[in-house]
Amino acid sequence: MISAFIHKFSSPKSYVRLTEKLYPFFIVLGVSLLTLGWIWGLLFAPQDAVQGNSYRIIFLHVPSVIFAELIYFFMAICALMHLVWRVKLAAYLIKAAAPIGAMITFLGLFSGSIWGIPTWGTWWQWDARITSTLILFIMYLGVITLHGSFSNLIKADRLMSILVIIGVINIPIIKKSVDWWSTLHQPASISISGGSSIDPSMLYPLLISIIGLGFTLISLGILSSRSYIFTREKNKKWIAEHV
Amino acid sequence: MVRLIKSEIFKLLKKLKSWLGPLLIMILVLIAFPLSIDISQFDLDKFYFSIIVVSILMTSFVATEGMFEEDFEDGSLEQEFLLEKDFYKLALAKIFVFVFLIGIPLALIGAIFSFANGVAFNSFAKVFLILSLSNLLLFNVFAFGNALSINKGAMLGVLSSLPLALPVIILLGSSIRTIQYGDGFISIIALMIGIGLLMSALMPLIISAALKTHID
Amino acid sequence: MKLLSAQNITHSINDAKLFHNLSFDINSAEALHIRGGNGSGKSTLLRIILGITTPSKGLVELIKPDLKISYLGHKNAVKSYLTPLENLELLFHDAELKHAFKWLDQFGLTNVQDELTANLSFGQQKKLALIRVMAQSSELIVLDEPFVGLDQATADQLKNFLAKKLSEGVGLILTSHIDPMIECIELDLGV
Amino acid sequence: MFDLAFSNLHEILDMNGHGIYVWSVYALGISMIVISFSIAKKRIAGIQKKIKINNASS
Repeated sequence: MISAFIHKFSSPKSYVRLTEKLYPFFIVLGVSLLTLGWIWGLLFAPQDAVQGNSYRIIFLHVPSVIFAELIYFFMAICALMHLVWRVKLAAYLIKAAAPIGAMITFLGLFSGSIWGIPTWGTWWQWDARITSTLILFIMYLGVITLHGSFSNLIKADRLMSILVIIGVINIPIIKKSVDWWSTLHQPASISISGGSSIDPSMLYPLLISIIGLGFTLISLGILSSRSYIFTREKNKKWIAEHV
Repeated sequence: MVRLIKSEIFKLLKKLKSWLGPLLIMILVLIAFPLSIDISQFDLDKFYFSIIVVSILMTSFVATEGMFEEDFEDGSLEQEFLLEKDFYKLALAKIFVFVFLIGIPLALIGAIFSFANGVAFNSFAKVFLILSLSNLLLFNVFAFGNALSINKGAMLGVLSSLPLALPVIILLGSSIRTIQYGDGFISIIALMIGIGLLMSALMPLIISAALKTHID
Repeated sequence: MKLLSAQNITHSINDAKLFHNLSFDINSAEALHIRGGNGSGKSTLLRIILGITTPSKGLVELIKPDLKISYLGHKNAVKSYLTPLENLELLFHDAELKHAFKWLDQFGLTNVQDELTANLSFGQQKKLALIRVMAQSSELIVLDEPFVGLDQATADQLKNFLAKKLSEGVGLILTSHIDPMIECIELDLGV
Repeated sequence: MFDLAFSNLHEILDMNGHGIYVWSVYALGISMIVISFSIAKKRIAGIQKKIKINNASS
């Protein structure tokens, strides 16, 4: 029953049709919100009392780090669908999402480490959050490499799903252990994303940037999943209406 | 199960390279390290442990590198599948044998060297126990990495299993600190045993699924 | 007695379709000869029958779930760093081991039984691998190109063995591009 | 809340000396996103062309 339901709504065909309709809205929404959030954050939001202007990296850094993790969770849900119900589309989505996830994780790491130069005086700090983001980045690379190493794509899909699921179980373990390790090692460093309360004049642009980046990444995901679906299903008849 | 354990022991002992190689690498690293630094300037006891930890990580990766590859390449996995219908027992037996024949000797070497570098005599058993347990965890993790990447090279193995190995290394590091500074040893050992049992039971399931996909 | 039945097997790897809607039964005391050109999917079909490979569509049903199958594919499943003797000791025990030693003798491998298998010739390794099938007692024998690399005498021995097993009621499935000279049901996969 | 935090273009670029960090991060971020969009679009166009040729020939 469940399986029949899932398969009906998860055929690559209906996915491509649906996303073709949604894409224009998402991309317009994403780009305009992101532009709004970043211009607001970069030019209008007040200067931070402690960190000065360098804090403005937050409007890129925090959304990136959030989606770095969200994309992995999304991949894990897809992996489960692929392994349990054999949903082909789910594997295609993982394959399309992994490079995007890697990119955004890299962006999170890069922006964090640039931010560290004026704030900590060093571009790399063995801080708990940075370390676990670095490991997340390695996990994305692992997923991408794994899928690329197999010529039989059915095998590649399944092994990739196994790795993604193991990885998502590992994420909280990594966080916990790295937290534990860093509290043993160093005095608490300056928390990079500000104190406990954040002023509305900084919070609103931040929220807008987060939503904007979200829609932008969904649009990107729609595009790259479409190109991958076309590659995998190029011999199917329904493709003809999309070329 | 007994059949599998027996034949795995037999095969591993016949492959001297895979069996003794990791042990020799471990010894080599532990000897080479003090020679490569200026001992008069550094207080070796303070960080010799971390060298042991890193060598344990490296050698256990090297030791498990060919774990399933040989059986995959020569067709033994298919024969095993026809007998058992899955690879749970095979994975369990292999990890068990590898831990006993390579993991525990590695732990012993590590403990002996730490003893020679300023650890009190009465902590010898503690160090040995901790290193053995962490090897149990590491061998499970790397067996998984090897089962995923089988004949696709070490890079894929590292990328897929390193994120799993790092928490183990952190755990190992902090448990060694409990020996150095006294308290919390029992609780950390209990934690490691718990994780070890859980992993030893679950990892073979995942490995079995990965191997099944490989021969498909 | 029916051993297994394959229903509407379709299989493709990536975009290449190997075969479409194959259905057949395998009975005891019957031999099935799968023919076809290179790349027609003979070996894959064998692996589907064995349950190793899952077909894209269709179903292979074992009538008896714990059917004892012996199989030799194009991988020999012998350990090259062990001697033939050690290889057999790893596989067999007691009565089966004695049986295996008998075949070692019949195949003329006793004079190399203590050398490393890696140093044996291709044909000798193949013979050693065949002993796995011959010493096992099973209800279904599945062989992938068993005659490749065998000299005439060994091929005859193998044929006699298979004929004897067939008369004892064992089922047989084999792929071969040369005529196996056994009474077979033919299944042609085409080019 | 909606007042410009800077009074002239130079201040915007300089950001009290932090401009180099802030702007380089945003430059990399924007270019990475734009490049990945263009790669995805190119790929789609490429595969669509291939499918067309395939369909025409068959």
